[in-house]
Amino acid sequence: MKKIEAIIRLSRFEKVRDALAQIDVRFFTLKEVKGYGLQGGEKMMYRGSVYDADYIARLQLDILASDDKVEKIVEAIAKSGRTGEIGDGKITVLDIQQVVRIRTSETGTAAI
Amino acid sequence: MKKIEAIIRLSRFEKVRDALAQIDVRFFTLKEVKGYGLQGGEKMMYRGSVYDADYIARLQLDILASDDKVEKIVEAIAKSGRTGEIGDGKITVLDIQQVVRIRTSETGTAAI
Amino acid sequence: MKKIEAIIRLSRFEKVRDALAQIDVRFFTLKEVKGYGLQGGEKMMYRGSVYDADYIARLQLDILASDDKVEKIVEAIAKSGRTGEIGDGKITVLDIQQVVRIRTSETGTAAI
Amino acid sequence: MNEALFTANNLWMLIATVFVFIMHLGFASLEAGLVQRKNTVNILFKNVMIIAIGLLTYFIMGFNLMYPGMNEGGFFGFSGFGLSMPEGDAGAIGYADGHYTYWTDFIFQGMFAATAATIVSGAVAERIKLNSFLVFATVFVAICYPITGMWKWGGGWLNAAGFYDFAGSTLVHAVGGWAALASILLLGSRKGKYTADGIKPIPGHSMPLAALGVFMLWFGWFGFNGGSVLSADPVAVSLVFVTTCLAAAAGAVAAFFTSYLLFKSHDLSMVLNGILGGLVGITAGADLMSPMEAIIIGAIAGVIIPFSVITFDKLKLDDPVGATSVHLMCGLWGTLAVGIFGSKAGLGQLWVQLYGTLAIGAFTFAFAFGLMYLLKITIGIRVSEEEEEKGLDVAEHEMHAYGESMESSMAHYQLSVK
Amino acid sequence: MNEALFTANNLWMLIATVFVFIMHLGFASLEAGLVQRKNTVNILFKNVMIIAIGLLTYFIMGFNLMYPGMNEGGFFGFSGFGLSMPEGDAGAIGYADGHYTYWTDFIFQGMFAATAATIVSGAVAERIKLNSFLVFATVFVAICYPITGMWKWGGGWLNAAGFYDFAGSTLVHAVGGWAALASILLLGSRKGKYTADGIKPIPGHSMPLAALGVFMLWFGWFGFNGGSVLSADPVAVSLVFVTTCLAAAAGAVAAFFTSYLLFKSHDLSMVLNGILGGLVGITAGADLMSPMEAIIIGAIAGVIIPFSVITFDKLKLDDPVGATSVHLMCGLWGTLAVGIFGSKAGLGQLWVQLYGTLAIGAFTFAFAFGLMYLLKITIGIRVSEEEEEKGLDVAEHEMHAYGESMESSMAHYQLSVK
Amino acid sequence: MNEALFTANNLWMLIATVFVFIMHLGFASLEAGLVQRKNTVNILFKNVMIIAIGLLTYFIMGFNLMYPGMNEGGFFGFSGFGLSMPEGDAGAIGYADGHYTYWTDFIFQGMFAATAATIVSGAVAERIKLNSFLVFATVFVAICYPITGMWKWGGGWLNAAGFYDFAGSTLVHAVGGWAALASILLLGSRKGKYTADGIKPIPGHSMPLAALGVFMLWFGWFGFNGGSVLSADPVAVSLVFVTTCLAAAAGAVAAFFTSYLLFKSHDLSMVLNGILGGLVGITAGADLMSPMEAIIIGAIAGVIIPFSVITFDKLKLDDPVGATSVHLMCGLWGTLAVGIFGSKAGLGQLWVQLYGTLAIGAFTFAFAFGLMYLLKITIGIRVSEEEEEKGLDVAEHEMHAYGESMESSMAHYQLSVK
Ligand SMILES: Nc1ncnc2c1ncn2[C@@H]1O[C@H](COP(=O)(O)OP(=O)(O)O)[C@@H](O)[C@H]1O
Ligand SMILES: Nc1ncnc2c1ncn2[C@@H]1O[C@H](COP(=O)(O)OP(=O)(O)O)[C@@H](O)[C@H]1O
Ligand SMILES: Nc1ncnc2c1ncn2[C@@H]1O[C@H](COP(=O)(O)OP(=O)(O)O)[C@@H](O)[C@H]1O
Repeated sequence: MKKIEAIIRLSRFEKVRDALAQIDVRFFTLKEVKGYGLQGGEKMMYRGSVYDADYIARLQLDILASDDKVEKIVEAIAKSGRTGEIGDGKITVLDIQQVVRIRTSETGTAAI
Repeated sequence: MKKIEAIIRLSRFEKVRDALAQIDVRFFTLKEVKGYGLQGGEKMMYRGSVYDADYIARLQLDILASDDKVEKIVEAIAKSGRTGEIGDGKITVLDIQQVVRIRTSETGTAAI
Repeated sequence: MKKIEAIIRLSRFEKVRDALAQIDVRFFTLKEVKGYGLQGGEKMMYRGSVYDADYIARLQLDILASDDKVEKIVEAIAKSGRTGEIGDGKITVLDIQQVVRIRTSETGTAAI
Repeated sequence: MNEALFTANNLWMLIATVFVFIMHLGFASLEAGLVQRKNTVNILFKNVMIIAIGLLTYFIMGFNLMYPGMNEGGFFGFSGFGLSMPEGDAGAIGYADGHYTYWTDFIFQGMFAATAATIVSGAVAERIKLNSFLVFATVFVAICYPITGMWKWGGGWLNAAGFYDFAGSTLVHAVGGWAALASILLLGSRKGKYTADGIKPIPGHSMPLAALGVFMLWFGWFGFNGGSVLSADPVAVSLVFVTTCLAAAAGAVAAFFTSYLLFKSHDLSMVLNGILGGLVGITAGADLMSPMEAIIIGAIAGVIIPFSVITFDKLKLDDPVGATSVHLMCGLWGTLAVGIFGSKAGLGQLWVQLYGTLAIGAFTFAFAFGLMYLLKITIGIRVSEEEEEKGLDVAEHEMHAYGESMESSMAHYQLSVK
Repeated sequence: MNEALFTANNLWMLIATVFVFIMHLGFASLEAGLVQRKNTVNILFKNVMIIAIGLLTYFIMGFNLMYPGMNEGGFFGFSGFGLSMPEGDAGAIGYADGHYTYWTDFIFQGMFAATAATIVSGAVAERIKLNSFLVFATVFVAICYPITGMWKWGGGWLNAAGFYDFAGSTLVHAVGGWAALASILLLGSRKGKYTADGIKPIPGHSMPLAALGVFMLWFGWFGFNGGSVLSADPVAVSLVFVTTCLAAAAGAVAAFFTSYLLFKSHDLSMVLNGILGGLVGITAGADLMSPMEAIIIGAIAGVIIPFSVITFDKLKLDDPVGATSVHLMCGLWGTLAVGIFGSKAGLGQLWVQLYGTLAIGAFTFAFAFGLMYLLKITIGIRVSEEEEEKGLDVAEHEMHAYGESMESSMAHYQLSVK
Repeated sequence: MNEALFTANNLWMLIATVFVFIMHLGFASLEAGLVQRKNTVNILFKNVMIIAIGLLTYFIMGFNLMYPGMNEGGFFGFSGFGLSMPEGDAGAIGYADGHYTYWTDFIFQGMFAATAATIVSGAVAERIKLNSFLVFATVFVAICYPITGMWKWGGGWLNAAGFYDFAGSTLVHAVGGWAALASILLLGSRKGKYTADGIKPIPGHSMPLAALGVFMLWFGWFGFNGGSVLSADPVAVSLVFVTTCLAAAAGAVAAFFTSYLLFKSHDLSMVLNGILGGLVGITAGADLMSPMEAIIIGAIAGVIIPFSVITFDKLKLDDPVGATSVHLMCGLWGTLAVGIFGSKAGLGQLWVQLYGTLAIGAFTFAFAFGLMYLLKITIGIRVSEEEEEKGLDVAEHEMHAYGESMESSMAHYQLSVK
């Protein structure tokens, strides 16, 4: 089993969600995160001084998936999350030892 | 060493925390996350239109643990976090390469 | 490739960020998290009753890095994030299967 | 009566009405600030409905129950449903000794009426069923408040007995406080407040709302006390302004020091309650006191507040906004203070004040308890545990008080019709 | 005229001015509460600028366009730029039949003027370009509002025809509503509101701001309606207070029940709109109605609100704050109600009310549409999709409305000069 | 004196008092909005305490220091502790030429007194120790403000010299501003504001609070300036309303354009400061100016604001709310403007205005600096770095201003007694 973590733009969230729904991924966990990077943040202004918000607001989606579905999911996110401009984000895939469904104590892919 | 990530209901937080305390896990990191899934969200209403909040508020607990304690922790969470109704959440276990305690630069299980 | 997750004090954020910039890590993802642990939380007071806020606000930095840079990064964080007092936080290193840059679909270290 | 003087007097009563109106904003803001985020819409909703219900019921029957113009020295009177201005001069220029018109009388008194119910709303917040509360408030404002009001201001038996309550330490505040107490007793405390491990405070979600609410209440009190002069009499109204403000100020400072001594803390909510305590305390005798006496009365109220708050907590009487401490305890104190300080002070007066306030308290408590009990055994008064946990905003209103997202631009994505 | 009476009359008009002023706080707060977080600075900015622009343009030309003191019974008049107090008694003691001074007249009327533009700001929120809106508001307040105002209050043709609009159900509220409607039509709905899947509500970001705003508006309405008596006449002003408050209360209760029946929900924003609907509804005839009639008018307005809100939504006319429902629909209703209830009721009056309000509506709609259209084809009226998504606060003001961090101590670290 | 006229005059002074009172809400809201979340409780706490302290110290000694009724043309006078109404007609109907009563005089002046200290609280926000500030405010309001107040309003030497300050551009605003400046100098800037890399802005945490605060301040200014007529004189009060409002409006528009030209931005906080600048600017001569002159004075104040804000920043004088720009710079400007515009304009007057305001400024600055210095070397005036970082809410009050959780239902779980 794998855990897919995708960091995407806020503005692509609906597209990504729909793309995931189409390949039948309808459970995921969403986190609001801040991306620090070369892209810089919003240019802001307050009382005559310009400053930089330093970061850009991003969403992180965590998706648990069985090994065979990973590729499809990564592809779906990469496609639906893309604008082509710098700052589109990253998808990472991590290996998972175990998954347990709290409701039933099922484990393994049955729990996903 | 392992990292245990548990996504639980807000309403079970106190029970889970107490269950963890009982097996001597007293350090963990908490994140507020949103769960998207078949369970759907709250039914909401605004100015005559019904809508669905889409997600359910969830808590994610991250716990670092040495390999031998993992099973006990997973069990404790699964038991204390359970309501039996759909949406109780998931526990995942990930393998960890290294842990460093910032204060002392200790590494490995000593750092947990 | 590795994912480095560092949980640090709010007050060390700027130092850590600068230390990372110096070793040329300028992309990372920031999360606001709550640390539960023996350190306890702030002592709070409301209408005559003392209570404990239970947790301490912490920041989590997620950094993707190629294997050869991990050590340098961990060291940089450990040094810049240290105050020497209990509660300085932890750095964990996880193995990653895959990274994809959404913008270009590049994978592997090229995507970092 | 001179037309110009009549106009000036009436004008003051109308403006005082406007100031009293704003107390509803004050209560709404204060109560919203002192509850949890998840119950904010609910408390605002209740406060908005109370003013509407209060005015309508006072129009339908409250005014004529409270000022029946009959049964002088009695316990009850009712001069019929609805309102109608007396014909000719009696309604206009000659009404109330030429101090204001019939309409002015109604609207000024109507603003007071709703206040008593608002006091209850804070104390029962975060756990009462919306509909039960609204029924309670309706009946309470329509019937209970006017009856005891009639006993004194309507020329009833307590008025005949020499009981004094200038602007309502008892008739409005303690009355609201007793009803709050009865309701709390039947309702029980919020889940998780009193546990085996002790008291778990449930802090309010917005101190700015709470603080602005108190400023607004103080603002309104200029009309509440100042208007109770029932004319624009320059010396009387200005003295009332002075005593009211100094009592409020003294309440703040006394609560500051008392809560520092007791808790070693500078708790904003205590100082805010101290101001309100000072205001409630001076209300019964605002026209009788010298500035110095006003300061003493306010300061004692400010000392009462922290002690009262922790005592109610020890008794496990859960009052999220401190309404019982502010309105009931300081209302009682203010009523008694008329017998201790000022131009009416004396043992005889103190005795009347005591039995007067207790008589009104007993009636109000019994009425409120009975009514709440009736609701409890019929439609129920408490939301389910699950609803309480979710918050009344979602449970009763299916809305959130705040666009919740950390990032503004997220708000949009949280929502979509299924 | 007696000096004391003149002083009292003038005093009331000045205080009414202050109360009307506070309506701008009310609108700012209500509109801010009903938009998304990301557009909060923008809506506050617009409301702050509107009152400034409104007063200045009214000084420069609006006042003399609206009250030209010439062309009785006509369509247009203008007595020159700027202001100057008539010499001698005519400007002071003798002005307006000794009810108030020239300066009082200007400042009271000036506060009204800006209100009409404020109504528009809510309806076009979250998508209009700041500069285009400011230009629109300036021209609208400087020219359009005073012209139709002159038709009735300035002694123009509708006044001659017997059209009645006591405090501005049509002249202020419907006028603002028509301008809002014209603007919405040209502007289009917010992105994502009306989709193939149906209507996606975009909830406001702060119900406390919305509720406090409505309390403040009600507060201001005491001056808006009460001041429209144009003297401190005790019976008239106090009756207006009674009818105004009862209509507002009835509006709240009616909206409560109607929206419960329609949606099975207790939507705070509907009840708030119900109060405003009741207030707008009574405004045209606040001095003509009995309390009972006021309740009926207010209640009908409260019923109109939820139906109107869903109807506008069905027509895909996107109005984030319900300004068209409150000000346009209830403004029309209130104007017609003068022909149905109260001392002027009658078919003849109803007919005048109808064509009066339609004439004013037609002129205003055409003017606003033309002006907005001109802006659309020149500097553009709508922000880009990207700006709308980001929010106008960042796009137009480069600021956030709130320090965004969950943890207070983070705020500092989010920011650093590059 | 005619009883009705006396009543009307006194009534206006009382209502003006109420309006001035609300300025404390305005300051509390504005300052809370312009500080970081983590210092919100602290700033609210200070503002709540200031009004209480201000009224009490003014009762104890301030009033009799400021209006000693002796030493005409002198520098100092004191007619004893406490208050007591003169016997007979002198205290009531005959006091102040029959314009208002003794009590009215006290309470109106008392509301002004606290304002000066409030101005300081904004400038020193986010880093001053609570107790030191409270001691400072107490002594400052009790002694310093009344002494310079006596020089002009109490009939002292500047009054004799012909210095003019209608409602306090110097006596209240510049005085507060000088004290703020002295405090800032001793206190230093907030950590992280001025760095090697340049100025790091620390944005306020709530623009709605800031905007509502400014509306409330404007609202209060009707009483501040209007009440300074010291009677309800129809022409005088209404002219003051007109000049006050037009100056505020012009300040907003001028700040809008100036900050756009300077920064290419539409910074809400600048426009809000522009309004306040306009109000402070007109305050010294609100009764002397024509509407057009008022607009010019307000507009110049609006231009001053952005320049002043960036200049103070360049000097590394850290003022989170812009109090020095608004109250000190525009206070000076307004005082001088009396010598440039309006019925008293002339070189002679300008010279008196200049040395008058500088004399008061010098005394106030010296007093405030000395007092703050004394506190610095004794109990200390600045919180520790760690406390500043944590925020004063937690460090000084052990509370949070907001239930912090993103999800309402979390609030409960964040808290539990150990
Ligand atoms: N090395 C990294 N470690 C952690 N997060 C990263 C890393 N690189 C990018 N991110 C995250 O992804 C977001 C967007 O990726 P970025 O690299 O800026 O875009 P692109 O891939 O188009 O160049 C960043 O804001 C940051 O949150
Ligand atoms: N495949 C998944 N990937 C990521 N998160 C998931 C996944 N499945 C469930 N979750 C998270 O767990 C929460 C509850 O789990 P859910 O599967 O709905 O309950 P149950 O296991 O009782 O059926 C979801 O809201 C979501 O946050
Ligand atoms: N076993 C753990 N699992 C998850 N998070 C932990 C664990 N131990 C510590 N943390 C996180 O790190 C933070 C600080 O670490 P802590 O252990 O308290 O400091 P120190 O390492 O100096 O003793 C904690 O607040 C918590 O968020």
